[in-house]
Amino acid sequence: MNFTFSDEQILIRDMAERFFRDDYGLDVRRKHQALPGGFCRETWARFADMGWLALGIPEDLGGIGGGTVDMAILMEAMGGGLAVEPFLATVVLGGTLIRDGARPDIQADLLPRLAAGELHLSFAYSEAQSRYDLNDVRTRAKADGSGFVLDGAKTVALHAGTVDKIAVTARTSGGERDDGGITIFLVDADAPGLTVTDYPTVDGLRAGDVALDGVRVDAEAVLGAVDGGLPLAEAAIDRAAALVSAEAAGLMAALTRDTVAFLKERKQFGRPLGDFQALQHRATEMYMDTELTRSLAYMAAVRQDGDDRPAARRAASQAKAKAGQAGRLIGQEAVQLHGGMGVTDEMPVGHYFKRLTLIDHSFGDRAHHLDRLADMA
Amino acid sequence: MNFTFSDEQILIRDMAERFFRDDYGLDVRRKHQALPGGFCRETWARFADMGWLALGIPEDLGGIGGGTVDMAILMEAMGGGLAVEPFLATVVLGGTLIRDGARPDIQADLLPRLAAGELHLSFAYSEAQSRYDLNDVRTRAKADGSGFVLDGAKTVALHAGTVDKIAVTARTSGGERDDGGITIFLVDADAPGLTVTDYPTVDGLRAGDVALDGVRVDAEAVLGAVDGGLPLAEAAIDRAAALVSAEAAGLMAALTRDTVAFLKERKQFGRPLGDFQALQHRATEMYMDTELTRSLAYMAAVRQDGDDRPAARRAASQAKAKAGQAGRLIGQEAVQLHGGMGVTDEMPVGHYFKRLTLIDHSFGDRAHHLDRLADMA
Amino acid sequence: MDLNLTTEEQAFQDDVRGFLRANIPPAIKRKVDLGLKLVKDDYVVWQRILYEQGWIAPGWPKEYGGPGWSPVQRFLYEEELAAASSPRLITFGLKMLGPVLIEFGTPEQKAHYLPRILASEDWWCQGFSEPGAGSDLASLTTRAVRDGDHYIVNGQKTWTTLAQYADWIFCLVRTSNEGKKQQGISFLLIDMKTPGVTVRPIKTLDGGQEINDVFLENVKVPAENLVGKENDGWTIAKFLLSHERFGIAGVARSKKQMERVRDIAGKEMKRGRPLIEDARFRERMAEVEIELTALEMTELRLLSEEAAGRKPGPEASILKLKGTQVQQGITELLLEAVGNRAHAFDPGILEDEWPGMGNDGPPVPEHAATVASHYFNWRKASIYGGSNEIQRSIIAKAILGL
Amino acid sequence: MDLNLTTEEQAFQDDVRGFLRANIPPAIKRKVDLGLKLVKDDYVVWQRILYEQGWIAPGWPKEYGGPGWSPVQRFLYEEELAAASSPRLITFGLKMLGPVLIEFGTPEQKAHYLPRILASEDWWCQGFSEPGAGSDLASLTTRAVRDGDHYIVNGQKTWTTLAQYADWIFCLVRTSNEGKKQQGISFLLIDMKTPGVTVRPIKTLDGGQEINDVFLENVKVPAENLVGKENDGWTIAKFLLSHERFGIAGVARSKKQMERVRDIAGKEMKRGRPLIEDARFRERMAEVEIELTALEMTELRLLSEEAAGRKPGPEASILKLKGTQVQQGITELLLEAVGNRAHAFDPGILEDEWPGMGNDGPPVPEHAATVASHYFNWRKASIYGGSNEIQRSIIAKAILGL
Repeated sequence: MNFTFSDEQILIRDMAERFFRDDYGLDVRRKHQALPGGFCRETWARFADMGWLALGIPEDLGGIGGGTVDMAILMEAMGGGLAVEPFLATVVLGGTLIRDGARPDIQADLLPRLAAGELHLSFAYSEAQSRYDLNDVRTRAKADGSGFVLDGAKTVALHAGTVDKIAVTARTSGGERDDGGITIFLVDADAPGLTVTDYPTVDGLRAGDVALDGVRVDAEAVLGAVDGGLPLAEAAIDRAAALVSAEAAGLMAALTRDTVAFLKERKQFGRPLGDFQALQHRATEMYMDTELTRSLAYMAAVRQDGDDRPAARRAASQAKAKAGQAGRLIGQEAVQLHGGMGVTDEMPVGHYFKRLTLIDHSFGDRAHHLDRLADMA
Repeated sequence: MNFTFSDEQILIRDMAERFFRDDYGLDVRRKHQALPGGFCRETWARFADMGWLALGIPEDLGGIGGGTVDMAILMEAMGGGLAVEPFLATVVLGGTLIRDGARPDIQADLLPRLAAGELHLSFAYSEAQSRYDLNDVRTRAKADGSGFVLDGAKTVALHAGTVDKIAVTARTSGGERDDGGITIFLVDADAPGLTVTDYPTVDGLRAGDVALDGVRVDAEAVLGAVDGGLPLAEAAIDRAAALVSAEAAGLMAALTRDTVAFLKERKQFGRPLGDFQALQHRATEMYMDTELTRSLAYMAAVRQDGDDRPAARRAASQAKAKAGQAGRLIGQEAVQLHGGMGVTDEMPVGHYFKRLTLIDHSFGDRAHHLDRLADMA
Repeated sequence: MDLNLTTEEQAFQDDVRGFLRANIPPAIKRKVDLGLKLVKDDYVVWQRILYEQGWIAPGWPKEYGGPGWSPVQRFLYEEELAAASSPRLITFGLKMLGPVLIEFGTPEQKAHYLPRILASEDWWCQGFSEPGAGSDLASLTTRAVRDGDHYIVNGQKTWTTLAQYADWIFCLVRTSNEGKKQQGISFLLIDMKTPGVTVRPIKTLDGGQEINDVFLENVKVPAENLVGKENDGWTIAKFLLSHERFGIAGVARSKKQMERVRDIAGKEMKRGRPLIEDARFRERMAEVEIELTALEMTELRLLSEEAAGRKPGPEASILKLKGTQVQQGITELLLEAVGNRAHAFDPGILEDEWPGMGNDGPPVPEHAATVASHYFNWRKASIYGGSNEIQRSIIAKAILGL
Repeated sequence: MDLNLTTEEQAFQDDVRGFLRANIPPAIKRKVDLGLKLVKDDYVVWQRILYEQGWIAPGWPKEYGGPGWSPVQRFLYEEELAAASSPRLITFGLKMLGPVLIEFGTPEQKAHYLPRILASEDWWCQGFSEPGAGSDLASLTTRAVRDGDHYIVNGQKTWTTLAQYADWIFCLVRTSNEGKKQQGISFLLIDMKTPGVTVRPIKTLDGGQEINDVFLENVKVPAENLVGKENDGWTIAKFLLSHERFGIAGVARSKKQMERVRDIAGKEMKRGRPLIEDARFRERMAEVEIELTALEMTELRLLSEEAAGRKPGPEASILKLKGTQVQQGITELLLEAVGNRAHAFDPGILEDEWPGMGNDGPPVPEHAATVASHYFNWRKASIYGGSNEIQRSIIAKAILGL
């Protein structure tokens, strides 16, 4: 048992922090948001050069190995850096599904391209009525010869408007909320009958709603087993939940740092705000909840790579529920303690706050994960 | 619509506050606790003299009229005064059941004696498995000739060890948790087969567990209708919930007052504690939650006397749920802000804290009333 | 103590309800219901309707154009305004400057400005906050120097709500540096069209744009625009900030917003059932409703005491503080209710232009479209108008004596 | 980063678990499980068993009698102690004075006191707090005046835990009034049998009696009982208060208490089903468990850093603060779980004398009997040993630089 980073992990962390400190920032971010697709393809190529897109992909498939903890380190830095690039959609969700569910020949085809920054992926699993439940699937896939025909509608698929392939959950058997009978299909984004309505999200990223109108796919589009898609989807979403919790910890640390700096600098009634004990104690709560969230995020990351699925599920839900509660507290407090400056678009605080808030609405909010923990207990 | 006290009500308030300020106090309370039965019969006689026991009883039945608001005013003062006398058991619970459920001739017999301080009552409705649900009744009453025979066990009936009569809920038909089929019987405390195990409660009052082993009662022991006891019990408990919320508001006001006084007086690091902004703001939260609880308690009291039962039920649950949340906050903060002095038996703060805490465990805790509100919504 | 309406109160309520519901323009109602952006014309059109009816300034004495209502009537009117989906009435003239002029203005100032406020002919904004001053209002540095029968004003005001629509601004300015910093402040009325007045919008984190910087550069203001005495502005500012308790808690609007929560929770699903049936969501609704009801009853207690002759005290701080907490609690319920549909957003949404209306943009249901933006925007409620920290300190000092 | 135990760690855990469970006296285990009062003999008997095994002082260097364990081993040992229902080991000698003497003591002091602490021959208590000083420790006024080869001590200590059992007390005393108040403090060891030492119990709100006033009246203390240099006691006090991070969060015990919550919630009923099946109670359990797990992982992170050579820093304050919040959160769960059975109480309950044991008293089930008392008593956790307010200020200052 140990809880320290390896030398390699410290290297990843330092490099990522340096990148976001020196080569990113609010102005760069605004520029990237305004580009077609809402992110910068040159920056994406740099991500590939730095090996970030190859993290978690086995070396024999063009990756550089490493596990979920390595990715968490990167995500934490991306949180602090307010990155808008689609790492979560392509590498975390897409990469995990292909690693866990694709045939070896398809892995050998796709993963090196993903690592090289040449393949973009999205995962379309939620529907208008599903809320955060992965088993609540109305989209249907009917067997048709050796392939399938997909009909349905998916909501809020990250970056779906700019990807090459979209993983889609569809019902191949069973009723709307059955655990069995769900299959994941990897569909070309330009497949006839597939339409993406692309839009900006309130935290500065992009997402899309996906309409499937008689979309034909081959049998080899199936990820994992037919009717057996749910565990695959769940593992990918749990991993994403752990990793956005790390991103959230990075956001919280940035908010706490900026708030403390603001309190030190800003004077009121002739004294720095930081002299007021009530504000000191509130900054302290922000700091502590950041540390607690970070601890759970890394625990959840470690657990995702272990053999114990219930432990992995529980850890993901604990981390995500904590990120939801702490994120709300820290985001609200940061804005409040910044006073009028906290509600402007000008300073980073508002942007951290928005991303942190929307993380609670990704991969299950606090209420969802508390439900899930209560069900598991 | 108006929300002020009448002149008579202001009189009741002033008299009660004066009594507890001048003639009661922690030492008096300790003495009363140590008396047989845990309260002072001379003081009870004074309560009768002051007309307190006649509140809420119609004038033609030996009372002085008045409504639930008048009783709430008294209960708020009793909260601040830390009274151990059994007003809640006899006047609120017993008095309400008899007013609402007894035959006119029995009312005419009992109520004047109650008002004169000569009759003590208790209400035994909870059972080991019932938690706070009034319909969860295992105690059985079998018809036997013109009367009934009662068998079962009741828990935590306030002051049951020192009363003349005990109202008991028992099942005359239906299953354990059915709403119908519950009947309330007014049983003599010395009835053969009835045993009370009397004990002190952690907040300094007394309660008893009641064992019923083949206890025979006449048909005239029935309060309300056979099988129709639940609405009667519910109205009495809702009224009690509203009134202990007023008592809680009195306790909260006392805790806030004492804490503010302590903060002003006590010096640390060369300044009064009250100079520390973090502590000021916490005292402010205590003050505000006291006011909000008081507002809901009086609203609930007003509603108990109206015709709209759902509104009365909702108001009682809102007040009681608020009293639970605010009581926990204010009790804990008062102890914490008193520092080491807060955990001694010496100062009033610990005694207020204990009574306030136990109020949350009387007539439904916060969780129970939130459940109930969620069910009603 | 009686929570029932008298027959007269009931008749008044019916009367007000009938008029408001019949006369609110549907396009305005729609914007309010969906949380869309209102433009100047929306406010003015509606305020003129209320003006014609004589109901625009319920807090003003009858002699100045108020309707002469009792506190209960005013309470009922606030309820009905919110229930009818009325926009917030713009407070700067009606609830701030109006009462100030009635208390401190010269006969000429009253005669000139008050009728124009009532008729929504002048749009006022408030020039109190300055960059760097934050909650420490009295440390303001905008300077007014007397020059013959004018003042020459230089400085900057900020967080000025809806200044882009304003014809006039009432300002706190420094006219002296002697004595305590509160002592050298004056209260001045400035025409926004005066040369040297510049408005620069401040973009806010929700994508909206309703606050502004106002720059004042050698602005020449006639001396008769001074309200009260020179260097006596702090007294006026305190009056202005504590005078109006009615509606400060926002109870009526919060009740209306709770209806919106219920409506949305009836449309959104959880585990195959409408969210409104989820026990835990209902519990969270109940928690907010408890606070809201407690706040309402507390407001009624205070109003009753006031009606009985007690002077308004620092308890207004409770209403402001708890009021904003409840409002923000409701924005959290709304946000939770829409689940992951909270993501979709385009600033065009607020302008009533998105696919639901036949344009491009996120395919998000109408009821979810503005919820996240509203949550972000409403963080301001606990910061502006005396932050909640300031309110806590007022309570600690003025009520608890700490 | 690896949360799995190595083969060696696993073997160590099995070894410790086996020994502790086999050797804990059942009567003591029973008292711990039910939250009953432990008397001196209970502690001493059990501590001697651990002493014989060589496990009584896992934090001490091997040369002074420690077992020489790694941080992971110490972590596992704490877990197993709690899981085996071990009483808290009395910290005053083992975790406070012991490390102080090892760091600051003379060879004679070490040789005399350390073996007696290990063998539980001396029971120590802590004389830091004074009436009137509260969290402002350095303002203490108990005075020690040098008189030949003795000090004459006068003053009063308070909140002295278990002083009624103590043979010795280590005290902070004032030996000088010059300079800053922190500078004139010395660290003195006083035999409780010395004439002039009086112990007066303080009754606490839970009905218990484990804290005391200690009066010191012309107490004659040999000069060789001074630890470190005269007027250098504040350095020692700071060392003592921040040295020990292990177990300060109480994670192992809190995990054991969560088992108790589960056990009780399995016995208590709600709406006709065991409470443990109630979704909302489970949710509240999950919330506390999230905090507990987060705390455990944070402790592990800090221990790992320490094992990797980093010096202990102010992060210990997080462990203390969050640790007590979690502990208090668990007492609230326990209290909620027992419903209205929380009422029944008689001080005799704590002494293991109630009807369940064949005596008179409340007919309350064993599992519910001490829960309310425990809730009340445990409010002290956030007050003693540096209140949570002090911990917050330490974090604000030492970590955030505010």
